[in-house]
Amino acid sequence: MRRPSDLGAVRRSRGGSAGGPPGEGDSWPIFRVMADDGSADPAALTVPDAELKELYRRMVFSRQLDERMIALQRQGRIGFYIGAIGEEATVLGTAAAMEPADWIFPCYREHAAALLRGMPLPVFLAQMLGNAGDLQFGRQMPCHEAWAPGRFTSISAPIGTQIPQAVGAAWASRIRKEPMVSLVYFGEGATSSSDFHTGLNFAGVNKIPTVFVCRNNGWAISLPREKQTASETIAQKAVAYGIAGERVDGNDLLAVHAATRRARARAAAGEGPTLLECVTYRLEGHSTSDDPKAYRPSEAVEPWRKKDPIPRLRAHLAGRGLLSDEEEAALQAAAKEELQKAIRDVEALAAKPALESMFEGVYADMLWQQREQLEEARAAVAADPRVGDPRHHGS
Amino acid sequence: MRRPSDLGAVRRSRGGSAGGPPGEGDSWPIFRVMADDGSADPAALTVPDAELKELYRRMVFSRQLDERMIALQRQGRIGFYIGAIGEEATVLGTAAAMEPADWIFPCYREHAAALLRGMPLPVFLAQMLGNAGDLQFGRQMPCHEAWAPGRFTSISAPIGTQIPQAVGAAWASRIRKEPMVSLVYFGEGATSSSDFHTGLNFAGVNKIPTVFVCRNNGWAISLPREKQTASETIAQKAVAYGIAGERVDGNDLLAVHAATRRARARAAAGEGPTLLECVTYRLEGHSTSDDPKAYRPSEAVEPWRKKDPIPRLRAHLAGRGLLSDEEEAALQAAAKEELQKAIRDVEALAAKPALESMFEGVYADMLWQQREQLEEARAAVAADPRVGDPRHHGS
Amino acid sequence: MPTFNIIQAVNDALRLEMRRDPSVVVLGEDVGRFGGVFRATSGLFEEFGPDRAIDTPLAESGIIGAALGMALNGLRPVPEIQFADFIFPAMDQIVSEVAKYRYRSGGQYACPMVIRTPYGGGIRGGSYHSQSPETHFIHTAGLKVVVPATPEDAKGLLLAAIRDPDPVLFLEPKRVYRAAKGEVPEGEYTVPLGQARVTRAGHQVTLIAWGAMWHEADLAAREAEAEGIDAEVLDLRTLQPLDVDAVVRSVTKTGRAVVVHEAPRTCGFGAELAALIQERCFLQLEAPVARVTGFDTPFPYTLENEYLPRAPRILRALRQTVAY
Amino acid sequence: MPTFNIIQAVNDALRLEMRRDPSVVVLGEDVGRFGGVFRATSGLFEEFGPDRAIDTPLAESGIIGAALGMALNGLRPVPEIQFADFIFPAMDQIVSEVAKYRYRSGGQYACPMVIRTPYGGGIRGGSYHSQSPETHFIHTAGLKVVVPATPEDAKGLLLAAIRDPDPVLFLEPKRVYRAAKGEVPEGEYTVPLGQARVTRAGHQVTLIAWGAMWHEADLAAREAEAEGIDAEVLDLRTLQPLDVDAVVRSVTKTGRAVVVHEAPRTCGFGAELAALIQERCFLQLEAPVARVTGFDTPFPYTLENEYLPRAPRILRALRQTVAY
Ligand SMILES: Cc1ncc(C[n+]2csc(CCOP(=O)(O)OP(=O)(O)O)c2C)c(N)n1
Ligand SMILES: Cc1ncc(C[n+]2csc(CCOP(=O)(O)OP(=O)(O)O)c2C)c(N)n1
Ligand SMILES: [Mg+2]
Ligand SMILES: [Mg+2]
Repeated sequence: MRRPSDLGAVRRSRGGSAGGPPGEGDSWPIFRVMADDGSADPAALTVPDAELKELYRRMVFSRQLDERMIALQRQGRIGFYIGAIGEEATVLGTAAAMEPADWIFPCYREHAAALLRGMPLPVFLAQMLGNAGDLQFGRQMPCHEAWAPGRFTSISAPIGTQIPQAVGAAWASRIRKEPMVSLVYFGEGATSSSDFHTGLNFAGVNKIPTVFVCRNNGWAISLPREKQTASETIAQKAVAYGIAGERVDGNDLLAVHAATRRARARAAAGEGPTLLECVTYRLEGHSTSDDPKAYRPSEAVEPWRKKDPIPRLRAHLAGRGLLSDEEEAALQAAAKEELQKAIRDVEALAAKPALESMFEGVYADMLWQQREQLEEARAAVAADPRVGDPRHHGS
Repeated sequence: MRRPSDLGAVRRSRGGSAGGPPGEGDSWPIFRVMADDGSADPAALTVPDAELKELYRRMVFSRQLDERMIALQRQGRIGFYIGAIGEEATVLGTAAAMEPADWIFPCYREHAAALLRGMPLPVFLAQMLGNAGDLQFGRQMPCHEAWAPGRFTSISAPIGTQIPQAVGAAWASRIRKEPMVSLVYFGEGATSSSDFHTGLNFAGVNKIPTVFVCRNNGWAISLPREKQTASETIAQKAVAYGIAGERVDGNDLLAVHAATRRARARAAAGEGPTLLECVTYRLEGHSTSDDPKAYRPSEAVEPWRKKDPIPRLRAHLAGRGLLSDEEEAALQAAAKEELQKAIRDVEALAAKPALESMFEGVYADMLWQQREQLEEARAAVAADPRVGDPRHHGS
Repeated sequence: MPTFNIIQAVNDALRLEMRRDPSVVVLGEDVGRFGGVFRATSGLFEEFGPDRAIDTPLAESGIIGAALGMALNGLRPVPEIQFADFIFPAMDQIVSEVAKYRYRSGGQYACPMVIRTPYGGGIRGGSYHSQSPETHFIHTAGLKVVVPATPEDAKGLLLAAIRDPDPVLFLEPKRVYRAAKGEVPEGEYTVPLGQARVTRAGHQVTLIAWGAMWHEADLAAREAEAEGIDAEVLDLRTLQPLDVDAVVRSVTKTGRAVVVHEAPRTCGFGAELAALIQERCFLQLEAPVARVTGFDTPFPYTLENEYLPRAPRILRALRQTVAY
Repeated sequence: MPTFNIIQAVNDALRLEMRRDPSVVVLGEDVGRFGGVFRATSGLFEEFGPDRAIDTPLAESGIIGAALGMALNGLRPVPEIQFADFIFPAMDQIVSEVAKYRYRSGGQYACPMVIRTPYGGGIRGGSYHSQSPETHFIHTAGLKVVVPATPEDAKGLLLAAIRDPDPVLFLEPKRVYRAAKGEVPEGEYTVPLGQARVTRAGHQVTLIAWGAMWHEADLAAREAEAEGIDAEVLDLRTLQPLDVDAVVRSVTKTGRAVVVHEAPRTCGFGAELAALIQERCFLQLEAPVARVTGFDTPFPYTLENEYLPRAPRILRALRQTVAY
């Protein structure tokens, strides 16, 4: 009989660990490169300076995007938003560590990864609006984007479903002997889902090249991590699947990037999948539908605000003379401007996609049901404009 | 980054370990009390002599039952059978270690546990026949018995579903502050199922008093254990749920019993659930529908035949002077006779339960659909006796 | 009598029943401390504690599986599925286990429970926060399916469902969660399962609806009246067991029927109603039973009002059916 | 032409298509080395190796989830669910993901696959090895649903399904897996999805069935003929998309229809057929559309022959419908 706390007897990490773990549990070592103040051992740096600055710019952009979208939602200009405030280092550090041919299976907070994969900002914004510019024809809620040219798959709401899918995609490439590693995102809440279990188990048995990225942001809507699982860490769940597990400071972009590279390298070398736990924090509500004050004291958040990954990377860059105050101001301003312009352009598009788009794409070709029902819908709309009018509701 | 093999660095077991592990994987210690020849350290014995003899008798009875039922199936007298040949020590050692008020959630090989819990043999046999004596009205295939007076729940075929149910039942007792520990059986194949994951996770978070018994018999129909999971042991899956895990020689009745007692004691003390891996072997086909020759060389089975739990316990008892050859012969004969008589009696009952039993019990009271459809079925049967005749089939 | 919306009515029913019967517990994602994402279980954690207002990990099959075990062992669980769209991970536990437990065990065991879940569109929820999955569960013998349309019914039906000996799927129409307000009797009362409500008497055509769509049907019937169409409106309230007598009685009188539901048309409950009506009222029928339903597509986001079978489309069907 | 049973026909189709198209893979529990518990994938592991005849762990949601990922990335997976009764753990992947992937992504992605699974009763399989869950999937827009009744169709429909751009649920009638034998053309051919087969011309009543029940319908029609009842028999072959024209054409001619299926009656596909027929053939109908179906209970073990809508019950319904 052995208890999980016995695990504490073994502590190892490939990359070394600077400072103690920022989160709960200490039986599994946490990998860090940057200290809280942004300083780092120069020997541990693996990201080229230019790329690092670009990732910093993207983190800033991601933050501004989230803030702007939340504002738009409050103004009633979009219906819903769910973002990554506080989790930017996790999202960008992992995505940037992958190769272009790799597939990314998002959860729903990885908009920065979609943009990194080349999704044009206006296309992204049109999905937020679900208007005539939306490549997905207004079929899904905001924040359910897909971007096939960047191998960024189609977001859906049911938790965990993307996990075995990511395994299947990597499996397909391996069968064809193509070098591809898939990466899949999910929250620590999703580790309770059935599909987390099946995905990791299938990958373990078949040594599928998949990097499983758990954004452990401490909360699943109102549920704190310790109500989600009794395991002290998420990384140790790898033991159940006979796969590698690693725990990393998710607010340390350098650590996240390095750990993801390692996991990717193992996968590509045929050594199997890795469960990568990125310890971070959801600084805001779950989404614009949520008010965390009902379940989370703001004191709980304060320590994490101090660990914000953006100022931390800024301090790192500044400390190394890679980012001046002027550059910082310029990239903040550029982000603001790009967003403003794109929002203006996209809001100018027709508010609704065409009626037939509701019936197309259910199948490769419409069946008779969709064809007949499209005619039915057309006739109804033509006969009575109130058909599509939200104000005309019973009750 | 830590690989599961690092787990080998920690080896502990509360009960001590006699001899090496009989199965694959050695990163998790295996608990044994009896050596292969039946000898055991007298200090390690925990089951009173009389109880031990009675458990031996039940193991013998279980073996005879299985063999007899397989024969009946071959003769077309029952439709299907799935038994526990080779796994008797696991089934009886665990069940016997529980208290009468504890609930048992079976998988489908634990008939010996049903009988231990007081299910009368004729009632059990009537379920095999699905005839007029079947308390379940011939509604389920053979080997899907239920025995509520013994808190032995209702077997169903879908794999894994009973696992969270066992957690719920124990939870209910804890809420009412009643001392009850539930025990749930499943195979190592079932550890891949969704419900294994949710069951253990729910139990872990809430410290539910449940003993999870995995009968690791090496096979899930045609799939060997290593195709089911890449974890070296099943016990180590406990790490993912922050619960206790223990690995025991499942062909060693004394070890199984002692380990189950320990797990039960922890649960009852509020220390939470245990995943108990009983390492055993499926000596026969999966069921009477299966022919293992298509996927399993008989050489693979031979070493395990030598570890048969019944001769092993017999040697133990004989070595301690607790079982003479005459006693052995007598209990074999008694089992045979009891079986013969019960089969004869039960086969004498009407072959079919009443027609209305098909419509009753869907709901507490029939809805209009069942009432109307019963009349419809009655009229159809009355009008044409071929309605219930299997020979009159299209094609 | 206080004026409640449906959430308040549900909350009131849960609180009263938990006070009355110590075996009643609620469980699900965010239902405990937070009181549910729609606040339907608000205050129960404070009053009854974490043992009876239970936050669970994120796994619907675990929620239903655990609820089943609780029910076997004497509790009366009321599990919540956060949105009906997320019931599918629990499908196996519901269809294979909850629905069949009494039957397969020969009545040795039973697992009464009420699975509460907000369902339906009209809140800009897109494909995964809008669906109406009732067909799956009506088709599954062993389950009952209840859908209130008003606060008064929500409370009375929920109390009846919790006391019912069979497992019940209780679908709460989330579009009218707050919009539907009404006087709700204080204290305990039950609205019996299996009884439809004639909410408007008429003789020309029978209009059958439930949940949020009953409100649309009601509006359409009022508009139809202005055009001289006299529709009888039925709020089914319970889909399984269906109040088939009420349906047959009305259609026998009117000779015409229009059925409304949000779920996609093909194999929706409207098909069963049409089949039953033509089986039982064949000689009285003067027009085909018409179906005004969601379309055979996933639930869309931007065009949800075009998708939903709201009053203007119902009105059209009434006109066509009456003119047939 | 060789004489095959349905298992052999399925096996032949899989082998041919795996030879022709390297992107086709089969996966599931026991489908690899063992060749499937019904031997439908027998020999594929030997010929195509473990990368294309894949044994998976025991988790249906993993099988379908992995298949979905494979399909996104260019493979043509043919996952097997060992018995249709065990499809429910995969329900979320099928209903929420497979069915909606193309639509929700605006056509950026698609996940064509064929989910093969033996279904239906009559093999003494009891509640969990006998069910007919087609309703759930016909109701789910985005999926096609195919059910062969003969070896020739099994092969041709399966080849068409694998080449189809949409996800297909392929239900194999296991009662006649071996019993239904027939000549099967060698080499590749397809039977187009969405086309019913008139297996017997008649003018008095239309008898609609599929899968194993088509054999019962056929027998009943032959027996009915002896009584002077002239039934036209349709084997639907594809349930989604339904060949509605063939149905309407036949019922317009006969004025009467009897639908047969194994699944429980309430919300079974018979309800949809009845609804459609009364919508489209209202003025031609001379009797209510009759349903001969499984009952609204779990599938029983001992009384399965009483439960199944076999020839004697179908014959009764034909007589009643013709006499109406
Ligand atoms: C199957 C399913 N159940 C419930 C939900 C409702 N839900 C949406 S997000 C969420 C919490 C997810 O938490 P986590 O996985 O930690 O991700 P995070 O939001 O923290 O990034 C829940 C319960 C859902 N989307 N899908
Ligand atoms: C959900 C589900 N999928 C598939 C099956 C078919 N099946 C029956 S038993 C079995 C193997 C079970 O293996 P294991 O859990 O190791 O138990 P054992 O039979 O070895 O005791 C399978 C795949 C099933 N019953 N339920
Ligand atoms: Mg989280
Ligand atoms: Mg096994």
